[in-house]
Amino acid sequence: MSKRVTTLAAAAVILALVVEWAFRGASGMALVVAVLFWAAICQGMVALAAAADLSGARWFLPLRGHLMGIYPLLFAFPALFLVFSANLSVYPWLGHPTRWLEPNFFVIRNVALLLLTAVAAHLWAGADRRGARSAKVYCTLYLFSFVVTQSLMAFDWVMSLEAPWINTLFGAYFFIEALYLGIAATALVALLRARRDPARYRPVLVDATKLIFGFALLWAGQIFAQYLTIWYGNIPEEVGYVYKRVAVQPYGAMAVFVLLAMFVLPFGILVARAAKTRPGPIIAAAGLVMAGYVVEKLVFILPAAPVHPVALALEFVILGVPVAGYLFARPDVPPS
Amino acid sequence: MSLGTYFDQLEHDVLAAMRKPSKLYWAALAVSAAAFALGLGCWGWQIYEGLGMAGIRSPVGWGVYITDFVFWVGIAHSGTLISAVLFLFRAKFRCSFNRSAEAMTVIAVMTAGLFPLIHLGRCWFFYWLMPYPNQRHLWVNFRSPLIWDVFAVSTYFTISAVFFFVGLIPDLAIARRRFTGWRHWVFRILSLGWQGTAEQWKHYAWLYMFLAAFATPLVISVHSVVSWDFAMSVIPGWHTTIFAPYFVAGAIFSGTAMVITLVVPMRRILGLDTYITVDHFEAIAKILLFTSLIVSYSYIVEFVLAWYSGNPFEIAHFSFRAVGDYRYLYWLMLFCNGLLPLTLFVKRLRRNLKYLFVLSLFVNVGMWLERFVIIVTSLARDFDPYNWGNYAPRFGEIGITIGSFGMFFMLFLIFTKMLPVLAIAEVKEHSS
Amino acid sequence: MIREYKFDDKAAFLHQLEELVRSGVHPRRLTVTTPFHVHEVEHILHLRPSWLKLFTLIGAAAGLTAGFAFTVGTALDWPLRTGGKPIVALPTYIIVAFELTILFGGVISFLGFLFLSRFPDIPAIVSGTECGPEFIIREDTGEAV
Amino acid sequence: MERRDFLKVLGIATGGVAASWSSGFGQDKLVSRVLPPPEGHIPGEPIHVHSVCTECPAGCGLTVTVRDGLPVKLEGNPHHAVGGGALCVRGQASLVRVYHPERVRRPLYREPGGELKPIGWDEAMARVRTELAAAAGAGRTNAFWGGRSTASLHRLIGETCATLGLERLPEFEIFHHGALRGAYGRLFGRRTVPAYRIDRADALLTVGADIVDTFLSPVEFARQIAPKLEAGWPWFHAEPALSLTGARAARRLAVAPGSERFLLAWLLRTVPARQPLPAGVTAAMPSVTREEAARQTGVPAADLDALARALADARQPLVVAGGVSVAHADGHAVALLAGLLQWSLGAIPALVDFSADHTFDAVGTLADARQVAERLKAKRIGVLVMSRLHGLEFLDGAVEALPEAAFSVGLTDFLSPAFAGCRLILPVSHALESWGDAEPQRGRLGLIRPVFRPLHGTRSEGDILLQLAGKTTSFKDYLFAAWRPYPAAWWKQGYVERPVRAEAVKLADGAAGALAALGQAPELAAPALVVAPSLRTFDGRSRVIPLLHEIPDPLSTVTYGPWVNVPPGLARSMGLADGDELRLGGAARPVRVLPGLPEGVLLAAVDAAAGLGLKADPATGELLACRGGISAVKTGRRTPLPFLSGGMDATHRGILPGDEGPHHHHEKHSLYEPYEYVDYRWAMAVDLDRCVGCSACVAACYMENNIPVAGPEEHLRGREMSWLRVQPYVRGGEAPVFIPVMCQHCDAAPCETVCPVYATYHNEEGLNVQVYNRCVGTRYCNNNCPFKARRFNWFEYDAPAPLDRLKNPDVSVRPKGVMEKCTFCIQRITHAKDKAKDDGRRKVRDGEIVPACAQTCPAGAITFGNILDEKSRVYQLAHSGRAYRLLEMLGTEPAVYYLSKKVK
Repeated sequence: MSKRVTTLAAAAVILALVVEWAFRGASGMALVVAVLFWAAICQGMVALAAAADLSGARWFLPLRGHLMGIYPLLFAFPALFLVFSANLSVYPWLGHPTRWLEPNFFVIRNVALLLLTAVAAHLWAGADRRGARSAKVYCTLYLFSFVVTQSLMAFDWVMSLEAPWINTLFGAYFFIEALYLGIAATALVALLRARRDPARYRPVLVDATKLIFGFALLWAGQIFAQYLTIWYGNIPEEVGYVYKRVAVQPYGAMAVFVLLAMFVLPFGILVARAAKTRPGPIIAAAGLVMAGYVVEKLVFILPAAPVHPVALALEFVILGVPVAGYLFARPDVPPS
Repeated sequence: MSLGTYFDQLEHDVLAAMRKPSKLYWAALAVSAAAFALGLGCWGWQIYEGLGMAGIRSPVGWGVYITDFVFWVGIAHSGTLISAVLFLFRAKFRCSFNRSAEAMTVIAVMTAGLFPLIHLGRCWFFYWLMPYPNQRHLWVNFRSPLIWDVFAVSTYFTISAVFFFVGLIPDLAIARRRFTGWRHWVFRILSLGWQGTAEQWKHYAWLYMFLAAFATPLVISVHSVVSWDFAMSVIPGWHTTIFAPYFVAGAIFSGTAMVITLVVPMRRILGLDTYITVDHFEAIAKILLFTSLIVSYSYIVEFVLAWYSGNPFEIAHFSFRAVGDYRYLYWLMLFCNGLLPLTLFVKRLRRNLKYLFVLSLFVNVGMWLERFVIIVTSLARDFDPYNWGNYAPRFGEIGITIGSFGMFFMLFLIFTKMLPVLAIAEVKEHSS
Repeated sequence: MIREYKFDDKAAFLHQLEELVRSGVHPRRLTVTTPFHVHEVEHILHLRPSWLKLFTLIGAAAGLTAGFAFTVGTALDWPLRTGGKPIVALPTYIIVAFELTILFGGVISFLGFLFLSRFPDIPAIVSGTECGPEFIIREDTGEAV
Repeated sequence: MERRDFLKVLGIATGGVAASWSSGFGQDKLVSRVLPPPEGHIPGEPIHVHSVCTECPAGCGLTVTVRDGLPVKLEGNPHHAVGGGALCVRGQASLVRVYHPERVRRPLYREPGGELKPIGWDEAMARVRTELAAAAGAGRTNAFWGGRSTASLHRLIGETCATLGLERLPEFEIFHHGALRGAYGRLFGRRTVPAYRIDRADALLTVGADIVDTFLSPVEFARQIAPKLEAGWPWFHAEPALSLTGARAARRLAVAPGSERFLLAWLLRTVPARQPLPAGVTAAMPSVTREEAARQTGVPAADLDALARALADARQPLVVAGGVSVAHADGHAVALLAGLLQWSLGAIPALVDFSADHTFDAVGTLADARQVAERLKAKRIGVLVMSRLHGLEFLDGAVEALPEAAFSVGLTDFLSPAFAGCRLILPVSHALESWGDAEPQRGRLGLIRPVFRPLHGTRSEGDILLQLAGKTTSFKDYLFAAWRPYPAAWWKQGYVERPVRAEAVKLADGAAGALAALGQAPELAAPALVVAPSLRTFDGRSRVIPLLHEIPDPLSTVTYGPWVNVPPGLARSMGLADGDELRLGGAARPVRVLPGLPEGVLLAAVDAAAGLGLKADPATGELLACRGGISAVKTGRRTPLPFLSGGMDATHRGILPGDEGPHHHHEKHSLYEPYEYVDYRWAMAVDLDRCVGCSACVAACYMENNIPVAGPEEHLRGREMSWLRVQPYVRGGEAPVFIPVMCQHCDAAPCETVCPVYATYHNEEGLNVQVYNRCVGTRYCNNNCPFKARRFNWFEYDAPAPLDRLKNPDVSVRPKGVMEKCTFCIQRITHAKDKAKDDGRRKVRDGEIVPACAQTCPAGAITFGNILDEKSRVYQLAHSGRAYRLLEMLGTEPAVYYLSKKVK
């Protein structure tokens, strides 16, 4: 199983390399968007499993093993970021680097952190398979590295496009979104499984959808906290960032879509009790959340840096295939 | 032991806590009442003389009073967390804490609610903050975070009070049965004639679920609003987006610590060891650790981004926190909230009640300091150097702060003798 | 006449209850009191889900509308500029509306609960009927004594 | 019926009733409230009365605003040549003196060794006469010793002395310009202080003469240099310490204490003479090389060259020496050389005018004062009648000698140190309570007329003298007789100019001799102590006015003294922090570390100098205000010293001119719609190129807006109440920059939104208004104000009677617990709008509204107006290249524009 995943991952990296080479830098931030999305899903799911373990949540057990199993894909992301690092020129600060925003350090720290998450996940999975007591330690380690990595993705990959603008919530916002996506994906997986083995997976499904519901609220709260603070303070430096993404089209429209896709619609769809088990609503909700995530990242990035649509599409698929392949392929359920 | 006898034992043990108080109890009550009186005295004095009796000044217009306000609101939060959030997450250990935690919430909100009044220059006009129709069409300014506070805190008080009472009803019915004399009558009326029929339980379950579902976003919104009192400003150190989640985590952190502070001795004094077990404390300790980590994360992010931004105001401000006139408080705060809780990674310490109790005291101190540092240092060093100035609390402020603790403990002590401190019905449910 | 069954044990109680229902006793003729909430009872007696959620829904909706109506209304009643912000500053009004949603939702749910389960139950308070720690099933056999 | 109508009817009814009381108890009182007085003046409307300020020798013209019989505000008399409508900080605050609770209210008499006890006027007068007789009998000399007097009073004193057989002692002024007068006497035979026509000069070198602080006529000087400052002119100021003048000058030359002679001597040799100097003089002139001048003064040679060039190239260069530079052991030489330089530069008589000189004729020197002291000690003086002896206590051993008189009579309004020991105190009315005239400079006559009856049982000095002399006429009659020839303008404008005879000035033959007589320049070893006249109390005479202690000294921002300024280097080496005590000679003083103060120099205001042993220069009789080699020892004690500045380094914070602060490069965005203003958007422009930091605006603001005086304890707690502050900033080694900061009335004001009760909001004319009645006192607004321009009423601040009667009725008094701040003088705005309405104009004219701060500013640095009107001055200034706003990067859109050449 994990061997197959590994090969898929390796293939993805090579293909991405090919694409980037083909576009010779014209692809802009395309790879970053793709990586942000798929990394959010993979890391998010593993993080979910880890969190469930630590809090001793029993409801999650049926899917736990399957979600953990995706960890080999995490090794792809450091490689992919290395591939991207050829286009660092998209970052405006490259002209006048500071102590923190300095190309080499920038690449090194991000690759290192992505690697650390992968390694942590690997160690955890290993210890878990052996049933070693060190599993809890690695599990915690993974969660730490997950939080730090996602925060850095926020601060380094995206926020630094608008340096010296700062938004302290950005990091937390990113890893919460990652969990959000992880849950959405989990819900889909659970749905698939529930088809075959309702008794085992239905409860997971219900809880997953409940979590989507909860995270929709949480997400809204976070986005509101950021918007309100900036809107109220009205400090030109900060407002400029929001202004370019809300008052300027098409980003304004996209922003509205994000709000609908990641909060309003999932919330509305899943508010009804019955909807929490029906395939239609769940697929809709999860799908919206994922779409919303991608569009949101584009809203963040496009006003500051280019993203080549074709490159984005290609790389999106390239990375998507292994993930989807793993998650929805005929499951030989690992014992858990 | 058959379930019946167990129930009997349980009821007896819990209600035994409400029997004749010990000398120790009376002593504790007397001390806290005295402290409360001191606070009232100081307040009266301040109203008579003017707010100048406090140490606040320009630029530091808010000091210990707002610190206390945020602190007590924060304390309130874990109550809701433990009773509502953990209820939704079906965490069984909740039932040994939720009653005292909810009582703590209600009392803490009452205490907190006083401080916005105390810190007003003309507190006799406090009702101007309430929107009420008047012939001059004078309404309140809903754009002001302080008005959000009014709504958030009063909503929070109402909902927690209702939640508290609803949770009590079945236990009141038990107390009704087991007590005689005036208490019997009190409980008879308070329990609304509860019978525990299937119908009643059905509605009851739904209500409890809804209240929990409301309380959860409420608890988050309340402390977000409190954090926005600061984040809405333009002052470096206040105006930052992370404040809402940061304060919510901090609130739950401090509240959980306060639960430990209260329940460890309560368990001992009222002899409830069999029902509030070490496992339960370990679970709470985990929450403490978790929230501590979030708080530390915020500390780090704030600091690093200030440096990253290259904004001289931000940099100057945060270096002032670290090496300026208030550095000792700052580092003590970091020690209490960031470093010390890390020891909870060690299982043995998590399960050591004495240690937990001491730790919780440190965390209480640390979280009070956190608010103090945030409020005071940010105001003390803002944009224009000409306006810079340091603040130190004066007698009145200290007296009133002591008074607020007096009030809190006094009311909690009274609670422990007036109402069942454990959710008996729920303990039964989980034990069968 | 009333036939009464008392149990210390939940399982036995549930068993007896199922027996009764299966033996054709109409649920309406059974009064069940338990020391704590037992979900199974509701299934066995085929109780309809509580109407409480209706109250909750109405309350929340009322709160939301009230919140926005009130904030916007008062702002327009005497428009005063502050800090360059618009007169109708929705981002800030959302907060008030949110709080009121929860306030009304919660309080009206509580009132709904009192209403639905007929609290306060004056006769019970006056007569001082107790509810023991046991699981009790009272069957109204309908036969005259 | 409507509430309002009801009140109207009620008003008419009561009015009718009152009017119908044709006779009976208290009727006139009541009627006068109800019916307009005969001359058609409407009660409550302000009356304006002309007078002359007496807080310093300059004698600026005053216009007193009287409301309902009480003076409520002082402003400059625009018709008066001195001041010309402006007033300084002391002039503004001097109104407090009238209402001061500690004024002497009735004659006081003390038995030998007893307490002062009130007695009646007649008894007092009788006593003086008997004592005069007794002393004369005992063969002692009776004497009159007063401060500087001019015009009619001067004459009257002479006459009275004659009739009473009093010896008229030389008048006492601690700042009497003895060295200057001596030098001019030797050089030109004119022992006087000429008028310096700075306005006509196109290059200026001031040596120690702090022309915008206290020298001669600072308000007039400030008015004259302001336009030149804006244009930028070669003005060099050489001084041993640091003064506002130094901070303001185009180039400040920090010269070593006592080294001024080298600078001037070198200039005399270097700058080509425009009026030939006699060979003898040239020969006698000390020869100083460029290098020596640079070495001795410590001024870089390059700066010296620049100075010489500027003076050489100028059409009409002027040199003015004075102040602390002539008040040291070498002061005589400095004054002489300066006089010569003025001659050789051709500044005499065009720019140095001896005909319209400052009237110091009867003023003696400290040597004379010392002599008086000697005679007292020798018990040769019988009755000593004293008046206006300001700052006598600062001169070593002078006050101590007074009790030696057989009988001392003090004509005074306060029991200040010089008078505390008198046997008999005769309370003198304030200028606003009495008739008089003043002639500070020859030919410039100012009218002093009473604006209300004396508050207490006091009498004017003139009346007292006349009564002593047994005359029956009042001083008023005396004056009217003298004024008979004056033109009508005298009454209308309160000022006339008498033509003065201009006599030719020529270099006296003694000049060369005087030069030759100059010995070697005495060394002033470091550390030197410089005692300068105080901006806030001049020679200590204004110390009784609390407001002048409340308003910070602009350089150090210290409020309640006494204290000594120390340079940062010295402070570091001695380990001194603000408030640490330093023992100087006889007394210990807390220090304030003053950036910009030259190393090796300690600076103290004269009112901090009591007990520091101030001596007189035997040669010139000048005060030795600049002494070297003093012993300064750290005592180790600390005294809490109230100062208001939290820090003076504002680099890269978007506050100083030309310093845009962080992230200014971000293009401006706002998520709000900008406001639409209809008729007015009030705005203010503050010209930092003109501002001299004199703090007159601050005092004016206090007086206009009934701002309470908080006191030292509150200042130590950081609670001053001033709505307008002159904030000093120091950049590197540069001279301090002064930025007057008041509420900026921002468009996107952070303070407004956070107020829960709408107590502060933005009105339709752009004002950030504060509704005191609505305020509950959360103080959130001030927390969120980036300028911290708001003030909170921590207590109920009530002034002791009769000071509580000094209130501007147009401005409400704030209760405890509410926030307050600058309103742009909204009461004046309203008044102007009403007037426009009455005149049938739709809008107010530009310049019609003048806030108190702008009105009194000697430099005319503050402009107020409607920025919507493109023709208004404020619009022009705000859109000139020099304009910037404080903390612009915060996007609060302030309405106060600061102007500075440094911006672009």
